[in-house]
Amino acid sequence: MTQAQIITDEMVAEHGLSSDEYRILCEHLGRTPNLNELGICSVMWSEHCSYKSSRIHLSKFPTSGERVICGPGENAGVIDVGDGDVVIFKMESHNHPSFIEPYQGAATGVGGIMRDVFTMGARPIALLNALRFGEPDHPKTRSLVTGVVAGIGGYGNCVGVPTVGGEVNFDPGYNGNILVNAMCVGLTRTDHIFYSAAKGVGNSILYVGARTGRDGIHGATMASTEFDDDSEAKRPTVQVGDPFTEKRLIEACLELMATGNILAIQDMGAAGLTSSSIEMADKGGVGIEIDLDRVPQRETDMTPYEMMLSESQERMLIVLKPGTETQSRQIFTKWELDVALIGKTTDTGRLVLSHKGETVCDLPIAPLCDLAPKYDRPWIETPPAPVLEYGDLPDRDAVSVLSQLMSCPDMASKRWVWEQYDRHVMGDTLFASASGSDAAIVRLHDSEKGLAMTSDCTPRYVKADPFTGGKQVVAESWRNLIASGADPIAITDCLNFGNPENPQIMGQFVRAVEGMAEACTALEFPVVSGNVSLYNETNGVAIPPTPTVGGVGLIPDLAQRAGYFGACEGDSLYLLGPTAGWLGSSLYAREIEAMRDHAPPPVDLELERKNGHFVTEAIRAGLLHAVHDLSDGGLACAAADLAIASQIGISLETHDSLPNHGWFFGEDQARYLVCLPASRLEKLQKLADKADVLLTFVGEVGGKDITLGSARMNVTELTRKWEQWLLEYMESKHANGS
Amino acid sequence: MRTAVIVFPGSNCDRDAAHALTMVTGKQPAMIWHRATEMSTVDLIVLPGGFAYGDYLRPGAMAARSPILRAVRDHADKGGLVAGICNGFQVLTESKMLPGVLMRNAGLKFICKSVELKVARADTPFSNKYDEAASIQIPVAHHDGNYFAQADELERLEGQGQVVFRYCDNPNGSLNDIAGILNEAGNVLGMMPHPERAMGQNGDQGDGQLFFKSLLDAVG
Amino acid sequence: MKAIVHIALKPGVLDPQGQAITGALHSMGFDEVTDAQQGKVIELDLQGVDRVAAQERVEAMCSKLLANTVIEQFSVEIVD
Amino acid sequence: MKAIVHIALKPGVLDPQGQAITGALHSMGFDEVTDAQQGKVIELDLQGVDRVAAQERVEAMCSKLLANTVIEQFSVEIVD
Ligand SMILES: Nc1ncnc2c1ncn2[C@@H]1O[C@H](COP(=O)(O)OP(=O)(O)O)[C@@H](O)[C@H]1O
Ligand SMILES: [Mg+2]
Repeated sequence: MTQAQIITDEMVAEHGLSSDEYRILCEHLGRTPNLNELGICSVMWSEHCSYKSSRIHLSKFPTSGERVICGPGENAGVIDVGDGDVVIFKMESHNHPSFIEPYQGAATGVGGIMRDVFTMGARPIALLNALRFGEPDHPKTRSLVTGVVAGIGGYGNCVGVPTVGGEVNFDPGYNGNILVNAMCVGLTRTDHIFYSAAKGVGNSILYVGARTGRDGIHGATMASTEFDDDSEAKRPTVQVGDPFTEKRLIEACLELMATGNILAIQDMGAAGLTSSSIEMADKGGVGIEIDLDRVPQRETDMTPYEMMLSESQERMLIVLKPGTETQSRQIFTKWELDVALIGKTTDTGRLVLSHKGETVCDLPIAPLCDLAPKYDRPWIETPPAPVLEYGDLPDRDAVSVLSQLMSCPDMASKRWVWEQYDRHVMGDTLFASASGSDAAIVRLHDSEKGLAMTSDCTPRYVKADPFTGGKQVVAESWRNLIASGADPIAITDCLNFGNPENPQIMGQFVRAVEGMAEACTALEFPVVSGNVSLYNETNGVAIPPTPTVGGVGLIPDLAQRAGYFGACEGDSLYLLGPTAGWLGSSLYAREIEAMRDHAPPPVDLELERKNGHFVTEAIRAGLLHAVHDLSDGGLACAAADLAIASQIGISLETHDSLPNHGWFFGEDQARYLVCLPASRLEKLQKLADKADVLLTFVGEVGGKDITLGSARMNVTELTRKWEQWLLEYMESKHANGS
Repeated sequence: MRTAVIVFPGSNCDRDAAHALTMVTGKQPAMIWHRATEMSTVDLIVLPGGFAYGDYLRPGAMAARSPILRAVRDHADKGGLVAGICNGFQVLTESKMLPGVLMRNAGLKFICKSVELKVARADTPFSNKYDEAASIQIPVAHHDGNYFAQADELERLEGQGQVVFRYCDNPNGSLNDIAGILNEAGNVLGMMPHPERAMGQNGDQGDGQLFFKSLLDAVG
Repeated sequence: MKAIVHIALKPGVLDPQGQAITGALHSMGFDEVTDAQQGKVIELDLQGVDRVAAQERVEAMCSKLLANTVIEQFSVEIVD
Repeated sequence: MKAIVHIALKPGVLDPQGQAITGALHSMGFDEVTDAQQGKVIELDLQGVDRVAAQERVEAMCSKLLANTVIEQFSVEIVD
């Protein structure tokens, strides 16, 4: 072993370990670590890798189901979509890096999540991204949007995976910490799933992909601490993505997978070589020996510490079947990628690293994983939010409210964003961002089956009431899949919160997870993968709690896909589900009355189920021209979406007992707007009676205007306003010098 | 019709092109790796879309220096058909098999959308199934599709009727709204829009099918 | 007056373009090239400022817009 | 040995990047900028060639790969 460096208290603190954690570590080791070992242990025990604050709560999620092949614990979740096909997907955050360097931060986020998916044997077939920025007037917002969107497009477009969906929101709560959550969905066959557990003793470990540089050293610890005004100093740790290498890495890995040479494979994500080697060894119950001199290096004089902690992108680690080394190497050489045999599996259960003839690290693997700290952090319940009585709100002209809501930052068209994403490469995209559907739809290649995908979160609900908000996030995801004609199967998630050491924040986390878990159970919509991003806080100000959900569903026959672009002259509009006129924490309350943090709409999961199943039945019976779930902005905004997507007029009637704001803009849950020709009404009503759901006639399709009661507005004009906001905002000159 | 698709490291519409060719010809194209120095005789070579070499340096620049390009050139010199789509168009201008260059889009951003094209020539092997002056809907997806040629070159191009497709609403700043051009001999075409993404399978009008059917017809 | 701004990646930052260029040159037989880095030059035409002010103003332009100081470094040269 | 290659658009070729830079600088209040052009610099590390050969070889690299002579012009400088 290298001579023992003296590890000082400062060094321990710099590595983000508490003195208790350090003491426990030394006990497990039976000695003090050297600096390399301290670095390795500290990243393994960082929040990012160990999930120390969240693990005990994540176990509340239901994670199994009829179609679940692999739940959380692997690089991504795996579900069965029939006929021997499986879908592998996950969502991940790249919040901190994207705030520091938006282009590269977002780009490497996309790259990282794709590796999690193709590591398991799937060819990535779709990308989504959920973006949350500060308020439009904040001096940094415009350049952050520009950089993040360019980075997502720059990476995904080059690799050639369509970016088919996502969300973009603006809120002052993200002024100091933006959120960039990327999701990747891949496809493979049941007998072509690869796992990360290293197997056997004496098997070769192959390093492939880009060379290792000094980038991102301590990225994992950085993602586990708050920002402060010194964050500028942490800047050089941001990594640069190379999508061209990623593209070759995908092709080369898939080619190697087809040979049957692979025993285990794992991407190098956060904490690079450290976490990939340790996790592979731990899962397989083996040890690992690495000769660091053989690691392909981009820079000279790299130390063991730097090599182990580097977060250089586009790298993978593979355990090979004995005797396949030469053939395996050739595949990577053909794709002009770096490749090296860097070590072997052993029976010692230890991670042993050598460098220039010396052993520079010799650690037992199990304690780094299984014995990592697990905290049941103190938390307090968010105080109940007051209920907003709609009687307290003034009456306003419904049409001008509608126009205001449809052109507000959260609702306005995101064309400026998604036109920069290649949505159609691979040739199987049916519905992407622009298509007027609640979920993106991609064909399972050469079949008549389709995958529906969506990403959702309504942070204003979660903030006001984490438990109800958590349920709502899952319910909305499920509803969006239903409204596209899919059978919802499972979700991935990305739990973005502030500092878990603050009991209020921890309370948001715990209750949101519990709400999500309850909804997942009730809707049979298990969690198969996910990610936690904590410490999204700047100078003590935390982001609104934002548990993003990525939902995936299957459309058994693409002829039965659904959307909200097909409304025809003379169609009738029906509202499915009861309306109480709930305005608390609604878009209306926030945008029109500047009122926040009232109790969000209650979520009745039994009603969700019943209404959703009815919609599926109606779609599959071929009864509907258009269907849309109700969410932000309620009935009127859903109708406006339909009118814009179909480019046709719609008139909605007023309600005889509810006031206009509650009726048109209330955000009661479990509701859908359905559109059909009069000739099919009888059939629909019969189905509704049988299913015991509430169907209410609300209006008609036709003409050129959108009409709410007696007020009206031209659909072309509304479309223009909806299209204009983001374009104008982004094109308006760099007024703030950013 | 025998066809081949060239695969560069970074090509990402190679499978899409192969799929479209298989749909129309009933036969799978040969997929040819860029390092190959020769290939068996085919009727049509497709240079697919994507980001060969990551579009680093200039789009198409490094791919144009790939070993296979010699075989592509030989094929073209003998009168064989070559279609470069998107990145393939960039490879063809970079290898000087077509005149001009494709510069960064005027708006400096990547653009992905369906655009309306005017068929300027319906008497070429690539467009004989379209009606003269027809308007067709084909998607574009590129960062560098802004066609530029020096004035004399452009004049020659127009004078000899080498422009096959023009944008109706120019998305990228291309001179004379140029979306696709032919070489002088009329057997090599480059175009930025992606006909293989408009095969009528995904709820689109299928206007790209006629592009491939034209080629099938031309080969006979 | 003219200002010439050179912008290059900071040392140690991954330069995929440079790597790809090296690879391409090798495959074309230019084996003498051991490494390549790609940077930018921006030439600015300036009016109504003196040399000293120009230097200062252009440096401000660099750190605010022209260079991405997270991964790039720049140098400014004033010529006339 | 090192070679520094400067690549710029030929005069008369429209430079959308340069225009965008000018526009952005103006909107930030840098009104003294009347025009901007963006070009590339490629630095090559060379081994086993002398100055004269280097100049010639790098010029060949430029015309064969590094510059697109339809719209770009280049200059080569050999240092140390
Ligand atoms: N919020 C969550 N919900 C469900 N599973 C989660 C969640 N967060 C993390 N996981 C699971 O924990 C494992 C480790 O996650 P992560 O460290 O993000 O993986 P990676 O190292 O591949 O990036 C994965 O299997 C992931 O799916
Ligand atoms: Mg992983």
